[in-house]
Amino acid sequence: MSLIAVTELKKRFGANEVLKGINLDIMPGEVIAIIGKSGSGKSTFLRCINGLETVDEGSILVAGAQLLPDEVHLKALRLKVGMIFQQFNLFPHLSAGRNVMLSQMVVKKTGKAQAEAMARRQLERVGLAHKFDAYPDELSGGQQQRVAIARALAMEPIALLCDEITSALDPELVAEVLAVVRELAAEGMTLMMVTHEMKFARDVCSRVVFMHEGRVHEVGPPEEVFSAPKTVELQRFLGHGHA
Amino acid sequence: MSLIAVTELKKRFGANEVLKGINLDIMPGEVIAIIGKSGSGKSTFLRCINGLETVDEGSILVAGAQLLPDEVHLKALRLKVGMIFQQFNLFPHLSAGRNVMLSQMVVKKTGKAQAEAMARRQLERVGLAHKFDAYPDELSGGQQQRVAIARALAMEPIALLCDEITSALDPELVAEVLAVVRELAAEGMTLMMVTHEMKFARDVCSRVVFMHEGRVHEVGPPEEVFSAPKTVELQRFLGHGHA
Amino acid sequence: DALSTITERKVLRVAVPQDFPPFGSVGTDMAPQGYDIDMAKLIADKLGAKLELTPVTSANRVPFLQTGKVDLVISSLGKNPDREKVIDFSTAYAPFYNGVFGPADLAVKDAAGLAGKTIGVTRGSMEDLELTKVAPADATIKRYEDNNGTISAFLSGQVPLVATGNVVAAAIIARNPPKRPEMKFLIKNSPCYIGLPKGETALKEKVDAIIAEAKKDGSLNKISQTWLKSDLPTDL
Amino acid sequence: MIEFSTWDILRNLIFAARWTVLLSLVSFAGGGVVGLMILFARISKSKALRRFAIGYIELFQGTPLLMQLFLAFFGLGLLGVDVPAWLAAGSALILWSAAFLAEIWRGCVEAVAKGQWEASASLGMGRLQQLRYVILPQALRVAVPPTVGFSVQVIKGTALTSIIGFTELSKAGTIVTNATFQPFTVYGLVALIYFALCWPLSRYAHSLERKLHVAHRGH
Amino acid sequence: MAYVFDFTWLAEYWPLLVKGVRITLQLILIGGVLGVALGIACAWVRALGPKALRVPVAIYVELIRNTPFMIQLFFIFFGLPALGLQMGEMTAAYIAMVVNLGAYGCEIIRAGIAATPRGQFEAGASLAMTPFETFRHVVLVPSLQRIWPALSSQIVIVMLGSAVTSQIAVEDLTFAANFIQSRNFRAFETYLVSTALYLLLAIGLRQAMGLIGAAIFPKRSAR
Ligand SMILES: Nc1ncnc2c1ncn2[C@@H]1O[C@H](COP(=O)(O)OP(=O)(O)OP(=O)(O)O)[C@@H](O)[C@H]1O
Ligand SMILES: Nc1ncnc2c1ncn2[C@@H]1O[C@H](COP(=O)(O)OP(=O)(O)OP(=O)(O)O)[C@@H](O)[C@H]1O
Ligand SMILES: [Mg+2]
Ligand SMILES: [Mg+2]
Repeated sequence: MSLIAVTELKKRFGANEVLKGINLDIMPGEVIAIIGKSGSGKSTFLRCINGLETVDEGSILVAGAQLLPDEVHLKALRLKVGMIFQQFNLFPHLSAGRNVMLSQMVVKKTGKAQAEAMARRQLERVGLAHKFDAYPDELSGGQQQRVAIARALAMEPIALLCDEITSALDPELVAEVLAVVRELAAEGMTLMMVTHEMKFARDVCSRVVFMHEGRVHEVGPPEEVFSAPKTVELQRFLGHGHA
Repeated sequence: MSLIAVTELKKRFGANEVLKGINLDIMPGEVIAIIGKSGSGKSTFLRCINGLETVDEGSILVAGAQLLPDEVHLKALRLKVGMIFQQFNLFPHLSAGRNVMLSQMVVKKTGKAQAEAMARRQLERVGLAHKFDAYPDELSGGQQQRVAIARALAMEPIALLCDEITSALDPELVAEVLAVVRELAAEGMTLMMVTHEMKFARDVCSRVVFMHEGRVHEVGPPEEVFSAPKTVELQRFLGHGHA
Repeated sequence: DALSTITERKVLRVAVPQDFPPFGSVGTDMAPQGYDIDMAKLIADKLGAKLELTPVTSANRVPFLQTGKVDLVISSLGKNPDREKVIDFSTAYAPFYNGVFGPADLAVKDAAGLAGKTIGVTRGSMEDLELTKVAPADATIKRYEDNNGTISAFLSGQVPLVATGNVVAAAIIARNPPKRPEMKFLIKNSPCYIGLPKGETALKEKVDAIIAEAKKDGSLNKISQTWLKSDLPTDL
Repeated sequence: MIEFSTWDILRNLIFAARWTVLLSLVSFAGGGVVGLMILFARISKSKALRRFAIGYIELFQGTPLLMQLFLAFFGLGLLGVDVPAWLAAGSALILWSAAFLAEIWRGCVEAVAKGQWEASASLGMGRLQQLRYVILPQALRVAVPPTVGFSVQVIKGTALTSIIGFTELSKAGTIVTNATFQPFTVYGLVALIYFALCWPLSRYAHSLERKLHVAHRGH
Repeated sequence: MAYVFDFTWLAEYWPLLVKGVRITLQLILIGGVLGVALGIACAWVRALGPKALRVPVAIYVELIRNTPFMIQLFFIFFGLPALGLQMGEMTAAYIAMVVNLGAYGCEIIRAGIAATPRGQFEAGASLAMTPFETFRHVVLVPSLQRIWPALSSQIVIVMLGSAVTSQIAVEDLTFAANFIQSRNFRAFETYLVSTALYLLLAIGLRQAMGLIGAAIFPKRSAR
């Protein structure tokens, strides 16, 4: 059974229809790369799955449960699906460790000792155990993003959504974040990531989704999509892309 | 007789001696390019000539008159020497035409009709007659800089100081501004310009001044300076410069 | 009813002036003192209640009573038909003559003489109501929020004339002020009454009885002696 | 008759200033609590609550504090609520401060990056949890200087309560003026006492603001 | 307690309210214009003016901003006559409002000037304008535009604060309300009506400031 099932998803901002009917099924353990031009709706798609945007039409099922816009359903959803942002969005007033502990304690009512143990474990996992007490502004961009990943992982989600998580990083820091993601993929985490790193997508992803003007224009395994793009739009996109 | 004569000019900011004794004579109609590393004092030099910085030691004569820091002398100087800045510094609350008219009316007490005629003439000269009523934020960077040139020209200066006037422009807009400067040079305007555009300097300038650590390190016609730099500093500067 | 409430709670809340010597003003310790305060003490004594004083201004003393913030207004309150519509009055407890006052060198003999002049008065006071009636059209009436304002305006020369009580003027003169108010003419003889909430008959009867007794046994005359330096007029 | 020495005047004024301070403290603290509730309403997801908060703020910022005091004092009394002067003064000042504080704090909440809302939402926090643990701690930092600055307005606002008969510093000023016939001295002293209360707060707010700016730049 | 609202007095007293509104408007019009002018002058002194004047202006601004308007008003009206400075209540009210708005306006406008890019001053200077000419023709308008919303709010605050002038017998809207309630004994209704009038005045004033702003500042394109 698919873990995330998106059916005829539509989303409008005012008169502007940004998602025009998206269909996509994602199996547990799949690693999906979403590519496409700026403005094609990639971020909006991810944000819909995480309930950050309300859906106008269509349905999203996560682990069999329908996404509904009330607080109870949203909370249930977000416990299953974590999200990581381009701008890291660490909480600047909390240390790295506290960033990872906070939502466990607040949302899941985990005890402090247990939350702290989990935080240390997850920071360890992203290679930042020694930065437990550092504040976000004492960390490099790459480190901040890895804390953000740890923070999402601490909620033990069954899938992670990543929206251009390396785009705000200086080139020399991209690799350290991608290494963490690669690790996660290898461990079997279900991942949906918007990315411009075509080489990474090719190496790590099980499927590539090409979005164009609010639609899923082409889907397929990376070898197919990158080597033999069927539509002219994808060809054009890859032509001046980074592949 | 030289139009601008700078003798043993020294300028300190606190303990930091930025200009360490500059000597330079500029003849009417000369076009001088000033080049040098960041921090070598190029801007400070120009700003001293325009009286935007007070001079600590040495003298500056413009058309035979001494530069003194009182309001009367400064005004007389600035009527003779115009300045154009990297950041355009157009007045955002006035239309292009009004930008050009303002100082004529305020400083020279020119009548409105006459000032407007002059403004139209100068905007025409920089190719922007049709933008008379446009506000600065409706203009591209290149257009804004051309308005700034027209504004300086409307005061009928005998020399123009230009401090990296194309550095804040997108590459495709640089040419349109340089074309205007080239025109001015051809018409015989005395110009002193700090620039990174080595090709332009080579084509248009009569002399190139290389500044280094607050001193004029080398001076000469462009062919000499660019093709046969004498000092190792200039060689090194041109080596990783844009020449 | 109000009377039994007072006797039960054993507290009498009275609105008194604090800007209107000799009826009410403050000493160097800021405690209220004056004719009205002594009157309030007398009534509280007779009712066997603890006295709670609330300083009020001329303009807001009636609302204080209307809104039940106090049980009685003993604040050199004059009686007129408008006021009688909204509150009740006891019998008179103090004499009061409204007049127009000004410096000696200003010649004004009657209401007509106010033409073209500026007169200060406390808004909502009896003087205000009466002066508004008698003053000629081209007289300017400046109305201040409270007696503090009126008196300050006169003393600081902001108005050449004020309408106020004779005793008030006398109290001002007694303090040797920069400007001495002299009586120019009498506006109205308007004795002071205690204001009561509308329809509280029992309370009114009780207060009237206390006043009558105080007149008879000379205790009211003693208050008058203290603050007005004269005996109570016989017509009160 | 009684004579006031300058010392008597000053002594009485300072004594009355106690009430100014007390009333200011009560109004500021109460205004903070009510203001926080208005703030929550103002940034709530419910349109009705937001409307209410906007109306509330518009009402209290768009009418004179003096009128609000009159209404609280006389109005509530007529509606059957017995309001002593101190209560009317206190509650009017609380409601008034709340409107201003809510608006000041809204600016601070909006200064927190939108990403913070989204990140905390995607971690499963509810709206109140987001506010409590993520947004307010960050908003607080920028909120302190303007809040301290506003406390000066509250102190000055208490002067108006003299008009409904609350004997604080200003009222004491008018009373003493009338007992001494020295308005210049008395109001001069009153002004100085207010200044002594307000100026340190103003300076403090100012220095806090500067520190914040420096911290921001160093970021 | 069933309180019965009664607005019949409006029939008799509305001309007084109208007069009150007129005086309040008059106060804020004159006080506003002169106050902003004073604010601009003081802001210029504090930001760019002669050093000798800066300290006195700073003291003035701090004194006014840290004392209540009512006390300023009383000081001017009741206190200054002791120094031989006698004036009518309208004059005193105008002065108090101008002096008050001048101080607040000074700080607001100064912030606008401080936000002016240095290049604007330099461009003015290099076009041979004197510092004052640069301020007047180059710096002032964009500075005002920057702080126009804050200045508008302050003017509304000063307008609402003018209610206090009723204390010195200025016959403004609050005076009208107080006067009426001392005759009709309908305090609640009277204050309700006048409060509503103030609200309308405040909304109208803010609207007017918006229109003035739109008229004196060039509209910016969307860029
Ligand atoms: N909150 C919003 N309100 C209105 N329009 C929006 C909003 N968010 C996104 N849009 C519009 O939706 C469209 C798709 O935006 P989206 O951010 O999903 O694109 P994207 O594929 O992620 O682009 P990029 O690669 O630049 O991030 C764009 O036209 C954008 O302007
Ligand atoms: N207002 C000032 N106060 C203190 N130091 C200054 C000031 N202006 C310039 N300096 C210092 O003077 C030195 C020379 O600066 P200047 O701007 O003249 O260099 P430049 O050659 O124009 O460099 P660039 O190519 O970066 O514009 C630098 O070290 C700079 O830090
Ligand atoms: Mg995006
Ligand atoms: Mg430079």
